[in-house]
Amino acid sequence: MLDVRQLHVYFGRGAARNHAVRGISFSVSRGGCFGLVGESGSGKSTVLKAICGLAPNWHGSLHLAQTALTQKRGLDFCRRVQMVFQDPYGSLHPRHTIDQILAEPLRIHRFDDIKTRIIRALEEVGLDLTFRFRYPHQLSGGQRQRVAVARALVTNPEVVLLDEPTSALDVSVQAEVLNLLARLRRERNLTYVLVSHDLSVVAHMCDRLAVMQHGRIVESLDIDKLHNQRPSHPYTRQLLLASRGYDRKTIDAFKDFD
Amino acid sequence: MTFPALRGAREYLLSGAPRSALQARCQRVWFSWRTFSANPVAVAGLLIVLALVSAAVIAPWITGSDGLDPELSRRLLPPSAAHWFGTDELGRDIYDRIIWGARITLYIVTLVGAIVVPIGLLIGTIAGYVGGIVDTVLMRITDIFLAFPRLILALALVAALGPGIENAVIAIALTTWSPYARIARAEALTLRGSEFILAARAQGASTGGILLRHITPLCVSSVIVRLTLDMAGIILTAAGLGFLGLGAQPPTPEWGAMISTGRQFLLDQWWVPTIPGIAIFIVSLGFNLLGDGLRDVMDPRHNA
Amino acid sequence: MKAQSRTLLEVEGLNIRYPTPRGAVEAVRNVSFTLGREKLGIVGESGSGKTQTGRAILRLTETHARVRADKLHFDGIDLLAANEQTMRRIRGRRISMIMQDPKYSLNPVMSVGEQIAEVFRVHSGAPARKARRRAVEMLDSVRIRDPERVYRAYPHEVSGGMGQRIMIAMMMTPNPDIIIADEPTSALDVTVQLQVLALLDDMVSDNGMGLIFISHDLELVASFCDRVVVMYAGQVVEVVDAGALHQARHPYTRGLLNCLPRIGTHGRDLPVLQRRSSWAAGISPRNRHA
Amino acid sequence: MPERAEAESGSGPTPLSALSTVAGSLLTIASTFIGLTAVTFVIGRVMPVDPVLAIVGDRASQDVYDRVFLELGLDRPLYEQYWRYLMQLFRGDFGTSIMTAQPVLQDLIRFFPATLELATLATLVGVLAGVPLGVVAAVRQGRLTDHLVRIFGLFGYSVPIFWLGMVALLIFYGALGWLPGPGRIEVYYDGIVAPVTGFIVIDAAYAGEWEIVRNALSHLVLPVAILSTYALAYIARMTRSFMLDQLRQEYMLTARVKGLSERAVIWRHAFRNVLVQLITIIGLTYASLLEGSVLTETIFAWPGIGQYITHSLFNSDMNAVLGGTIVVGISFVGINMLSDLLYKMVDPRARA
Amino acid sequence: MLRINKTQMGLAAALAATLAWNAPAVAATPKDTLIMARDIGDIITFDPAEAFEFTTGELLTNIYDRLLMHEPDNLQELVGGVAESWEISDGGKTITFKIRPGLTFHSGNPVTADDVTFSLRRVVKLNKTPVFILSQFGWNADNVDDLVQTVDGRTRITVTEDLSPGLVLNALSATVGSVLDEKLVREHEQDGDLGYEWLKSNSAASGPYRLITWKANELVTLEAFPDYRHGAPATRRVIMRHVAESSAQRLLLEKGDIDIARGLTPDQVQGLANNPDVAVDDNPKSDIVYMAVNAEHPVLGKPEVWQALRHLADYSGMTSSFLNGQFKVHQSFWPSGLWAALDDNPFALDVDKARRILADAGVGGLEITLDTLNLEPYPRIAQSLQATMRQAGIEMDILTADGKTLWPKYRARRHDIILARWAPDYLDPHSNADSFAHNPDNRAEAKLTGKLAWRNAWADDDVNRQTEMARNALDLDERKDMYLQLQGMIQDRSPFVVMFQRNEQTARRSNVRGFVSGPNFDLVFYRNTTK
Repeated sequence: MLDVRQLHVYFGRGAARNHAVRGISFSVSRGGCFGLVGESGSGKSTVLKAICGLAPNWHGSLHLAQTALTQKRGLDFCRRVQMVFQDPYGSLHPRHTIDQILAEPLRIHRFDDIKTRIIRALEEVGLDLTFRFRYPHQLSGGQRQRVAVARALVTNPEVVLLDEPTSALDVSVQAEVLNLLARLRRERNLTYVLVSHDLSVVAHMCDRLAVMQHGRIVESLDIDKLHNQRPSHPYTRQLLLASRGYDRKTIDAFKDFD
Repeated sequence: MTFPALRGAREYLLSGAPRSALQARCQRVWFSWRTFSANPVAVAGLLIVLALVSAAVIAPWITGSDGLDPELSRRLLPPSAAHWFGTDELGRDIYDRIIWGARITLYIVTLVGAIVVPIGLLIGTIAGYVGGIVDTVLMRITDIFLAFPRLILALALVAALGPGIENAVIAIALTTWSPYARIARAEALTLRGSEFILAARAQGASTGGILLRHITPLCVSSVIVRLTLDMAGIILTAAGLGFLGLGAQPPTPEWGAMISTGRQFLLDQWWVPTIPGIAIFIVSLGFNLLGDGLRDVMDPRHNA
Repeated sequence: MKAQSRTLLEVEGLNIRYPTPRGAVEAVRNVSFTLGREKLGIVGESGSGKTQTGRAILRLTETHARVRADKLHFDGIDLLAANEQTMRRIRGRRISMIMQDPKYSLNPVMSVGEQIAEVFRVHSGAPARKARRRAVEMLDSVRIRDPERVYRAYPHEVSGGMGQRIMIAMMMTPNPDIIIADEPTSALDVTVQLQVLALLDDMVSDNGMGLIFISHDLELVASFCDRVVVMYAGQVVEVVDAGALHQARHPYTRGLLNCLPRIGTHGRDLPVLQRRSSWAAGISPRNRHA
Repeated sequence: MPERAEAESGSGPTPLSALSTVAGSLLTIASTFIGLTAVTFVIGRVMPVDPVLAIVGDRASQDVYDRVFLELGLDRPLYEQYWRYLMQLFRGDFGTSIMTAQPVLQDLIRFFPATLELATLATLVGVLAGVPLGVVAAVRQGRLTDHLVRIFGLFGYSVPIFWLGMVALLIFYGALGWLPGPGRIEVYYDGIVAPVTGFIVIDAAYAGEWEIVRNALSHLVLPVAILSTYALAYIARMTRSFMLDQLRQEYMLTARVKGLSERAVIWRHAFRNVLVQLITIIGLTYASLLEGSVLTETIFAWPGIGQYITHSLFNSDMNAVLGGTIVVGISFVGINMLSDLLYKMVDPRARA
Repeated sequence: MLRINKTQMGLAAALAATLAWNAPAVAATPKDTLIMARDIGDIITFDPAEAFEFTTGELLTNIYDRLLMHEPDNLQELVGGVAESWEISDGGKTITFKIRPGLTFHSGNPVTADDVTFSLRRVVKLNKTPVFILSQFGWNADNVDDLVQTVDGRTRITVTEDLSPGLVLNALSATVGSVLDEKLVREHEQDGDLGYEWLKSNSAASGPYRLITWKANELVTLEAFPDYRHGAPATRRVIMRHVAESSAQRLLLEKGDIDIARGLTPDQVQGLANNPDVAVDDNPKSDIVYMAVNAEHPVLGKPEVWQALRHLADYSGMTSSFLNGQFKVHQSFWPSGLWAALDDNPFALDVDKARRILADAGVGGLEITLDTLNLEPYPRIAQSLQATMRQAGIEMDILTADGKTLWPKYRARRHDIILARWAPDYLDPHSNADSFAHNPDNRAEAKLTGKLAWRNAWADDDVNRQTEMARNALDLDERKDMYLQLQGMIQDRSPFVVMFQRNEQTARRSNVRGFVSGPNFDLVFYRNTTK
C-alpha cells in the first residue's frame, strides 16, 4: 500500500540546513500497521510529515498503491492519506466547534450530506451528539483525541499516519484510544503507520516496526522477534530494557548513543 | 413571570452541551462577557464608548442646533444653564458642537479600523504564514513605513489628498498599519507550525483557506485589542491634524479642530478649547480602558 | 548528618481549595501521609492534585488558593503557621523541589552556573568565588563532563537531560533534607529518563534525604520508590509499599496497572479502567476533568 | 524535528554568520534609505504645493516662474530627478534648503540636536519613572497601587499632548511664573555661545556661561515633562504587561523554591527577562520621539526637526524634507539596530 | 501608592529647585534690546532683489536705505533716501538722481551713484519675482545697462514706457529701490551671481540696522548702525522672534519676555485691556480682504451672481465681533487713507435683495466651494459668509489651506470662490489697479498669473482702458479722478467683492515708545523705538 525507498528529508536552508531523515526505506501492506520507534530528534515524525506532504524538501521515492508521489500532493491524496497528531490540545482549532472541525475536510473534498457524516463520525469514535457543538477547550484530552481521529477518518481514507497519538494522554485514556484505533483498523481495513517513543505502544499496536536513531533506521523487525527478545541491534536492546521500568543495576550499562 | 424564560436563557447559555452552532457561539460570547464584566474598569471603558455611540446616534434629539451656523451676537458666553459648555468665538453652542462632533470621532474610529485591520491582517498573515522571500519583501516594506516619520507621512498624504476628515483618516490609517502587520505576522508565525494548521494542510486545505479560516480569526483578537489601545492615539493624531489645520474643515465640529481654533481663547475664555480637550480625553480614556479589558478577555496569556 | 526522627514530614488532612466565580474547586481533599528518609511516590492522573500537594509543602501554591491542614509539620516546624522569613530559610536550604521541564524552570537569561551559585550564596552567604567553585563541583557531581564550560552555558544551550541534571545539581547544592521531584523525567526520552533517575537515586540515598517523587507513571514509581501514594480526584485512594503494588487492592490502582500496553498484549484490546463515582464521593462533578 | 543544540556542540557565532549579519544590516540600512527617499520623492511630486511658487512667491510673473521651474530641473522625469538627488547625496551634498537659504546639512545640524535633547531627556524620564512603576504595578496586580499606576498611565495615554502643553504653559509660565515660556533659550542669549555640539546646555557649559546653562535647562523642563508623560505612560504600561507574563513563568517558582527573597525573585530573575523585551519598547519610544513631536515643538516654539520637516513640507522644500526624513529614518534604523544589539547582549537566546 | 508619592515629591522638588535656581533669569528683557514676536516663517531671503514677503519687506526697510523712501516722521510724503534730489526731464522719461554726500555703508564704504546704478541693474539682471516693479518701465536684462547709467556722479534712469512720473518714483520706493554696497557685494560674488547666494542671509546696506543673524523659524537679530545718516538708532539691538502661536505671544508679552507682539487676535487684544503694563496701538494698514469669483464658472460667471454676493456678506456683523478693531469695512480696491482712495462703502448685508437678484438671473440651488487661507481670521469670515449665503440658497463648502497650497490653485484658475488678502507692492494706486483691473489678455495660455483679474478670468475693455489712462496720466488731480472712477467700476461690475481693510493692533509693553508702523507692510520703523 505504502512504499518508502531511500527517503531523505531536509529542513531549513543554507548553513541552517538540517538533514533530518537520512535514507530510510520501509513498506506497509494494505491493512497493515507499521511502527516507527525512536527518541526525540530521531526523525521519526519527519518521515510522516514527508509522506503526507508537510515537509516538501525531500528526495527518494514514495509510492502510494503503486503510484509515485511528487513534491506536490493533490486533493485526492489528502483524502486517501490522513494524519492524527500528537497533541490533542494543539491539533484542534481553538475557535472552531467540533462540528466545524469535522465539517472542514468534508467541505474541502466536496462531500455532500455533511451533517449525517459528522454524526456518523462522532458515533464511530464513541462520542455522543452532545459534543457536536462544543469547543475543544470544553473537552478532555481523550475526547479531543477522539475528535482528531474522527476528523482523520471522516473522509474515508485508506492510510492513516499516527504521530504519537497517545503520548499526551493519561494511561487509562491511552488504553481507550488505542482500543479505538485498533477497532477502526479492523473494521475498515485501514493501513496505519504509527510513530511513538514508547516501545510498548508500538509493540502493542503494530505487526512490524523499525527503530530509528539520528535519522536512520537501525533495525527493522517483526513483532514476534521483539516478543522473543531477539533484537540484534544494541540500541534496540537498550530500548527494550528501558521499557521495563527502573532498575538501578541495568542503568549503568546504558550507553549514550550520541 | 419572566422567571422561566430567564431560567431557560440561563440553561441555554450555560449548558455544557450546546445543541446548535448558534448556541455554541452565544455561549462563547456570554462567557467572554462574564469575564469582561467582572472587570469594572473595562466596563467603565465600554460605557464611555457606548455613550459616544449613543451621543452620535441621537444627536439630533439632544441638541438645540446643528452647531454650524454662527450667531455673532452671543459670542464667547461662559457656561450657563442656556449654554452648558458656553459658546465659541462665532457664538455657536459648544455642547451642541461636542455632541455632533461625536459622530465625527466615531467616524474616524470606524474608518481607521476598517482600513487598518484588513491591511495589517492581510500583510501580516501572508508574511508570517507564507514566509521566505514573500515575508522578507513584505516586512521590508513594513519596516520602511515604520521608519518613516509618521506624522510627516500623514501630513504629506493629507496635503496630497487635500484637507478633510476622510483624507486625514485615510492618511492616519496608511501610516498606522505597519505595527498591525507586525503583530499579525508574529501571531501567524507561531500559528504556522501549530498542529491544527498542519492538520488543515494535511486535509488538503488551500493556503488561502488556511489564512482566511484558520489563521486570521486567531490574529483578529490581538489586532483588535491593539486597535482599541491605539484608538486613543488615532483620535489624538486626527485631532493633531485638525490642530495643524489639515483635518476637518470649518465649520465641522471636529474636536481637535475645535481645540485648534479655540486655543487663542485659553487665557480669557478657557472653556472654548478646554471642553473639546476634555471630550477627547474622556473618549481616549474610554477606548484605553476598553482595550485593557478586551486584552484580558481575548488574550489568554494575560489571564491571571 | 541529622537523623533525630524517622519522620521528616507529616501531612494530615491537607485541603486546597480554589475559589472561582462559580464556587470553590477542591483541588486537594483531606490528604494525609508521612515522609521519612525514603523515596515516596505520589501517583495519579492529571488533575489528581499531586502537584498541588507538592507545592503546598513549600507553601508555594498560587496566592488565591486556600490551604488548610490538620497538620503540616516539617522537622517540628508548622509550615502553615511559619512566617515568610522562616519559609525562605526552609525553601531550598531544607526542602527543595525539581520541576518537570528544565526548559521552563531554568531562568533563560541567566547562565546555568550563576543560577546554581546563587542558591549557594543565598543560603551560606559565601563570596562569589567560593560559590562558583561549589557550583562547578555540583555540576561535576551530576556527571556533567565539562562543568567549567557548562557553568557558562545558558539554559537553551543544553539538552533536556542535561538541563534536568543541572536542576538536580542546583537543588542539591544546599544539601536539603527533602527533595520534591514533580514529574522530573516525563519530558525526557526513556533511556535518559532512567539515567537521570539513577543519578537522583544515588544522591538521595548517599545523603540520606527524603524524596517525594510525583509522577503519572505507575510502573516507574513502583520500580523506583519505596512507598506509593495513589491519588485520584484530589484524594488519596491507597498507600502501598512499592514492592507490593501488584497486589494493590483498590480497583483504581488495579485498573491503572492493567490498562498499560505491553509487548505481550499485541493484538488484544486493553482492559479499560471503569471509573466509579464512589471513588470521588463528595467531590463536585466539575473537578473530574479538571 | 529540529535537533536540540548541545552545549558541547558550540554555539558561538561563526565568522561567516557574523559577516552575513553585517551584510544584513547594511542591506537593511540601504533598503530603508532607498525606500524612504523614494517615498519622499514621490510625496514631493504629488503634493499640491508648488515648489516654484514657494520660491518665487504668489505675485511672480509667468516668465520668472518658468525660469525657476527649469532651474530646479522640474521638467525632467521624476526618476531622473531622483537619480540626480541620490548621486548628489553620495557626494555628501544634501542640497540647499529653500526656506532657510542654508545647506540642508547645516540646518539638520541645527535642528536635530534640539529634538535630540528633548527626546533623550523625555525617554530618560520615561524609563527612570516608568519602569519601576510598571514593575510595582505588576507585582501588586489588582491592588490599589496597580490601579493608580494604570490610571496615571492611561492619563498620559489619553490626554491630547498639545492641549496639555498649552495648559502647562499657561499654569507654570503664565500663572505661577515658575518656569520660562516657549523657546529653547531666552532670545537675548542667542549668539553668545558658539555652537559646537548643537546642544545649548553642553555648548554653554563648555564655554563656561553658567547663566545660559541655567536658562537653557529651565526651558527644557516643561517640554520634557510633557513629552515624557507619554513615554512614561507607555513604558510603565508595557513593563507591567511584560512583568505579569514573567511572574507566571515556571522559573519564578524555581527562584522561590531556592529560598530567594521576593526582591531578588522580582528584580534579579523576573526583571532581567523583562529587560529583554523592554529594550525594544524603549527603543521604539525613543525613535518615535526622535521623529520630532511637531505638536510639542509648535506649542513650545522649539526649533526641532519635526517642525523643520513639516514647515519644509508645506513649502515644498523637498531638499529639506528629504534631508530630515533621511536623518529621522536613519536614526530609527540605528536605534533599532542598537536595541537589537542590546537585546543580544541581554538575551543569550538571541545570540545564536 | 508610596512610590507614586515619592515620584510626585521628586517632581515637585525638581520643579521647586528649577524655580529657585531660575529666579534671577525671569527678569525684564535687556534695556538696549527690543524683542518683537511675530510669525517669521515666511522669510526665505534677505536679498532686496528677491525678497517679497511681508516680514522681509519690513526688515529690509530697517536695513537698507532706498533711493526714495518714506520717513517715520512723515509717512505721507515720499522723500529722498539715498537720493538728495532728482530731476525729471524728457517729458517724464528721464530722471536723474543726485546722491547725498557723505553717506557710508555699514562696511564703511562711501555710498556713491555707482552703488545705486549697480543696485537697480542688479534687480533687473537677477530677474527675480519683484522685478516686475522695474520691468514695467520697459527695462530688461539686455537694455538695463543703457537705461540705468552713472553720469557725472549721478544716476540717470530712462523709462521707455508711457508712465506717470509719480508712478515711477513710487515704484522706486519699493524694496527693489534698496541701495547695495557694490564693493562688499562684489567681494562675496560667486560665479558672477552678483552676490545672490551671500545676500540671502547677509546685508550690504546703509540703513539704520545691520543684519546679524537669521535663524529660520527661530529669530532674526539686527544691530544698530551708529553712523546712520539720522544718527544712531535709539535701541542697540532688535530681535524679531518667531512665535507663531498668538496665545503664546500674549503670554510672553504679559510676562515681559517680549516688548512687542505683532500677531494678537481682536479677542486677545480685548483681554489685554486691564493690564497696565501693556498698551495697544492702532496702525491702519493697506491690506485689504476680498472675495473673488472665478468668471469661468458656468453659473458663478454671471455678473448678477457677483452683484448678489456683494449683498451676502455680513460686513458690520463681522467687524463688530471677531474682526473688531483689526478690520474695518472697506469696499474699494485702493485702501482708505492713501492718496486717491475711494471711501464709499455702498453694500451691506441684504439677503432679500441678493435672493431677488439671483432669482431674476435664474440662479438656484447653487453648490460651490470657497477656498481660503487656514490662518485666522479667514476661516471665521468664511464661516460667516457660509451662513449668510445659505440664507440665500447658496450651499458653500469651505476649504482652508496653507498659502503655498492655495496659490497654485488660484493661479491655475481652479477655484470657485476665493477669500484672500492683498497688499500693494508700493504706494501707488496702480500697484493695485494693475492687479485688480488690468487684464489685457484673458486667454488661459497668456498666463498673466501675477494679475488677480486674470486669475479670476475676468477682462473688461473699458476697465483696461481706464487703468492704462490712469497709469499714464501726468496731471495728479486728473490721475486721482481716474482712479476714483476706476474703483467705482470695479465695485459695479467686477467679480471682486472687496470687504475689509486691516488695522494692525500692535501690543507693546507700556514702556516701549517710538515704534512706528505705517500704512503699508514695509513701512515699519524701529530706529526711534526706546524703552
